[in-house]
Amino acid sequence: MTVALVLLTLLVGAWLLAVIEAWLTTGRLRPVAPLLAGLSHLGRESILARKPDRLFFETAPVLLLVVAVLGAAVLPLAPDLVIADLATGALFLNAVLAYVLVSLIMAGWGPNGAYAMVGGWRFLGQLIAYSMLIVMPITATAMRAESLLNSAIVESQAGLWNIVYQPLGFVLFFIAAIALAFRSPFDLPTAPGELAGGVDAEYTGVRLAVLRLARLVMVITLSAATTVFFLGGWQGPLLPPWAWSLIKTLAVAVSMLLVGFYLPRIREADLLGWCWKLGIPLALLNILIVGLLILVVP
Amino acid sequence: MVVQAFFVGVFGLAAIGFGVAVFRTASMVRSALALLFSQAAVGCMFLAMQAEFLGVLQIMMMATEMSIMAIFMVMFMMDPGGLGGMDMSHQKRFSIGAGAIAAATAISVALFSDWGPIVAEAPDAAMQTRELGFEMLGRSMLVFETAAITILTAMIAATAVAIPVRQPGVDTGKLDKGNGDKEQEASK
Amino acid sequence: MTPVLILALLTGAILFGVGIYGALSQTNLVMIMMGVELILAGALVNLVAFWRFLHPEVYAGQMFVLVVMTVMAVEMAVGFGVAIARFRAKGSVEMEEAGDLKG
Amino acid sequence: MSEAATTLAGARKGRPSILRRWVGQALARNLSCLVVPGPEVALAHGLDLAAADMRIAATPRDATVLLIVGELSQKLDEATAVLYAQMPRPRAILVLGGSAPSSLPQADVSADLSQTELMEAATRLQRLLAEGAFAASPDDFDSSILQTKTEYVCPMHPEVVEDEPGSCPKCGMDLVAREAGGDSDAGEHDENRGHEHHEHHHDHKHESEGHDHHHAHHNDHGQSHERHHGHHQNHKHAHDHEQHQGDDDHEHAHCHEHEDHQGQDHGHQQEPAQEQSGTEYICPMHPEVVRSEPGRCPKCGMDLEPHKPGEDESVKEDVSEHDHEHHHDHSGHDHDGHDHSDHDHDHDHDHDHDHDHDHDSSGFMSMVEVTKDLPRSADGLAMDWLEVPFGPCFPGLPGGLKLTLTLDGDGVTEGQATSLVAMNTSSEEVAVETFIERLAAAMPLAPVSYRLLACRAIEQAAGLEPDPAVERGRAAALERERIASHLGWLAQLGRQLSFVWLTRRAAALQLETQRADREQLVALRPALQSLIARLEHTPLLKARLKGIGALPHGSQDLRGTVARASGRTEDARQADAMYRELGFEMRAESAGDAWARLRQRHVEIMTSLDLVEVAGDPELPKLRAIDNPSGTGEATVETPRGRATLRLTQERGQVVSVELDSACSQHIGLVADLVEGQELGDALVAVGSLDLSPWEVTS
Repeated sequence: MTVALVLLTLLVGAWLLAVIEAWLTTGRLRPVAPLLAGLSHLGRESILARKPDRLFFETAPVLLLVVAVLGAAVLPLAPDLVIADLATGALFLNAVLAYVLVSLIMAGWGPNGAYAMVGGWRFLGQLIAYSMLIVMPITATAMRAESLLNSAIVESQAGLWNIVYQPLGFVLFFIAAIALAFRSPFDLPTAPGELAGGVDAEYTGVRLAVLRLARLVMVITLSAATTVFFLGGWQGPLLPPWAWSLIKTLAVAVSMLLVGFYLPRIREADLLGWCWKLGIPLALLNILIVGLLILVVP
Repeated sequence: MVVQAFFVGVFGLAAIGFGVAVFRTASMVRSALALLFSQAAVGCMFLAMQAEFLGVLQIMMMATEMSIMAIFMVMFMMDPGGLGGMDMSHQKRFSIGAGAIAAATAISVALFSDWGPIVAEAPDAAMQTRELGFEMLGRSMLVFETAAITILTAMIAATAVAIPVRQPGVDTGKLDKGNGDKEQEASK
Repeated sequence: MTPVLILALLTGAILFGVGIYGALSQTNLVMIMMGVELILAGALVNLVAFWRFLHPEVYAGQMFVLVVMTVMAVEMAVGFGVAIARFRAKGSVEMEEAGDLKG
Repeated sequence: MSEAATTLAGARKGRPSILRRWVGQALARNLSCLVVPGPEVALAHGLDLAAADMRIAATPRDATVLLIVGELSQKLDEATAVLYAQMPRPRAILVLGGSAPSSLPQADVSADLSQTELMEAATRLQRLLAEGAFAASPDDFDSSILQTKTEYVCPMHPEVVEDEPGSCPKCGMDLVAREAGGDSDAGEHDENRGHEHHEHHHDHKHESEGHDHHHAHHNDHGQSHERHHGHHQNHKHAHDHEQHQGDDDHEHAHCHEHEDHQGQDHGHQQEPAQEQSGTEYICPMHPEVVRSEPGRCPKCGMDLEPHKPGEDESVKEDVSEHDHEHHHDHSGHDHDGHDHSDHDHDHDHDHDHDHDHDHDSSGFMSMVEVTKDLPRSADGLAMDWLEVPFGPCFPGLPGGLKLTLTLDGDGVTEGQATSLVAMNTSSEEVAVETFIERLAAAMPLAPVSYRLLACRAIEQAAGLEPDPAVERGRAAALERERIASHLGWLAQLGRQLSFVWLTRRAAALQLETQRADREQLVALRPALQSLIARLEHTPLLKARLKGIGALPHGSQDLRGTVARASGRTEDARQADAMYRELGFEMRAESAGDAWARLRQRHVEIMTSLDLVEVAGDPELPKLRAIDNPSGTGEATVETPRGRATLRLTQERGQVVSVELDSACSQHIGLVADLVEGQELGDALVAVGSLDLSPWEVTS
């Protein structure tokens, strides 16, 4: 039951996101468009590239989808609406998200094309940039909750949401989450204008449909994670807990889309430079501040 | 207990299988990813043995580590795609012998030692994480700090070795960073 | 309970053996490092099994695992540093061609 | 005309069923177009694809509709055929204006170049897709462009190219098969091209991309997957077969040859002793230890390795002759024709080859050897370089421009640009009116400027004095086109940088500007101002463009925006009396990078708007009545991309000779300098910032 509800949430979220994305790019609001797009992908040929590493080529989209769903599995949408509230939930999320990289390397290597290959390896560089900015803000939230249980992290924000308690962490995590989901302005691995789709470039038909779905679900999962870690999760007045989770998650997801809509793609060198020279010191500062706050304010 | 034995066995087999695959595939990326899955299976064994924190940590660390391994494989191998079908090994017989002897010794020790009484129940995961934290920042503080300093030193040393002489600004060794900090942070 | 411990120890032993084989038989530095990683993985399995089935109340066991993981990371970092330096200097990380590294 | 047809030429095989009907409907309502030559050309023609419910696809893989805008040049026509072949079925062809390209199947729908026609055509196309996306027996797409010619080359001597397999007349090596189709420059880069097993060592050379040599081919949107199917056939996938049966058929012969060859090559590798004179055993560490029997090295105790005489001369001694070093390790028999007498190894020993030994020397490759000749990257590591084509229909570059970059990972080591739609000025005699129309049609990105240029040149040849009243309207039209063109460039920049907002906003403004009269243009001023203000304050954009694409010192003959952005006072309008009258004043940036070019274009948009406001309603240049239809005339116009000069001679109303000097012909030569040593993203931004129009390149 819980599993079904979480999966349904992910799918509905992905659908809404696709509608909004199409609205932003084409200026038309068409609720059925994502469904039609999915259906038309099913009807199109699935072409295999010449001499692919077929194992990787086939596995990559599925792995990405699995990763996104597994990440969502440890995030509580309501006090009892969580597939597995692991004692190491916050760490588990990190662990799962690390496999996005694995999936992209497979997708880059598998189809045997230069654009895809460059895209896949680019993401490795991107990971070097963003990964610390995912881990460190989460660490700071876990410090406040004195637990790695995601539900405990939500409950620790009962008085004050983490977005207020540690705004620096929120900003860093939000940016890193966009980079992790490789959406514009961090869409270096796909980069339509530079690599003609990069890791996506050789996928068609059903495989492309899975890949696109996985990318949307990934955004939802990361938005849900942002909600859990920084926006007080299910907490809120009047509405039932799950509704608050859903509203906050979608709001974060849409704001991620909007950031990409209004910004050009970042330079890879700038991304690495800024993350290491600015982002990581700030993240450490955030941890320090939170530590002091915990000690000073009882 | 049967369930535990089952999962330990399955993941153990997976770890061994992928481990063997590392040296049996000609494609270097496959080789690196096989190692990744082998290590991830080891992580799953930890989970099956109720060491949740360690298991998740292992699964997390290895993803990045082995992906970096993959890019280095591609860089440094003559035939990363494995199309040439060339043999990249030497002293095969000797190695097989050494491996077999090492494994046999370890196995016989495992089988013929008296391991003493077995503890049936492990502490629950939340408790473990908490206790590990106290251990790490209490009694084992020195060990923990030493590990942290070691990793920092290694990062700096590796970067220093890797960057070209008199050619600042180009840092290929940068790829090595990342693993250490993550561990320190995650283990807090 | 003993069977599970033995199972884990056997897995560790075989991983160790495979790692030894890999580290000795491969000619490429990166592949050798892979072998070493497997050896360490075998050690990790044993450590966790000992902690779990013999002394779950002593957390130094888990601490030990963390230290070994650190060693793995350090090994990677240093190994790749050396590999890059060698590749820059010689154009090769093949051990067959590393006669000058002999002591 | 396929209006009567109910199935698509590019239908997918499959019996119509209810599910397939749904899929067809879904496809029809979700049109994604690959625009040839490019979306910016469609925009310049005033086509609003979004209004027609069409999405622009970045790659052929993602497209259902091949949308061809205008006439295509011969080269682009061929490239388009390959793009079409890369599109997954069901696929449709929509041709707007112009005839269907000769190398493609007949267009499913064709229409004229206008928005209303496009809308109507889209509706027809949707109906067609909904009904005919699947057919029981679809036509096969076959074209001579996609055929692969196999030629045989010597791995050592690239100049040896034969039609038949055999051995090299120079060195006696077996020739290896290679695809020759369509590649004019294949000879230079045979390593990257289509011969997967051509020899062992070539695989090794491809460290970073080594699992395939077809990258270049494969990603060229000048390549086909149909061609690839030839290989598929040998390796895998029945399901592709059913769909491309016909394509596979014509590949048969070629494939078998290819296969045969591979087998042969492997033969060498696996049975090196075949024609071998003998084997010696050497210590890998101590080359001076050479024994005739397997055993251990007396110095270090290592196992001795079998080794065929004549193999390792390049390893230790022969540095100068590294031409062949890769071969020595493989198959001694390649060396039948070689003269090894100058090497100090004794080749005449006749030893037994010990197959039992677990290290067969045919498997051992010296990595030092392999990497020795590899180029060094900027960071000093020897890496493989890969030549990758970008274009001619690449989403981040102007359509028709083909950029060939040599990639070193994510960095560009060198590159060059060529235009596939370059204008051919060697004209036969045409009537002056026709000439004007032709010239304007040949420059889809700046038709008004070239129409004006032609009119002026012809009028000058006829000895007509400029008429201020006419010139005013013409100047306004020219400036309007400049605004539209710069907006088009902004939209293109947005596409390149995934800056969706910019793409949408700039494209919408461009469409509004194109046909606007003075009043409408003045009304657009606030919108343009806010676009510009916003862009100059967009985070990341400055960081993205600043310092990118800076021209080397002493770059000659810069023109237009590119020149003015680097502080040069180069503007043909300064010399124009009309513009002085309108109060034209040139302003220039000085930094000379992509950011300066962006700002310069902003400034020019506003300057042009001011000019139009003073000049009055734009009027499309029309040839004034000329009474003396003979003579030579020369005219210069500051087109949106820079000064263009046209010199022509006419006789009795016929244009007999033409000479065009355009800005883009000069700028395209800058590309090589701009991309060298840059990161891929930066290199593409730098090329984009030049605002090249491949049509305006004269060949």
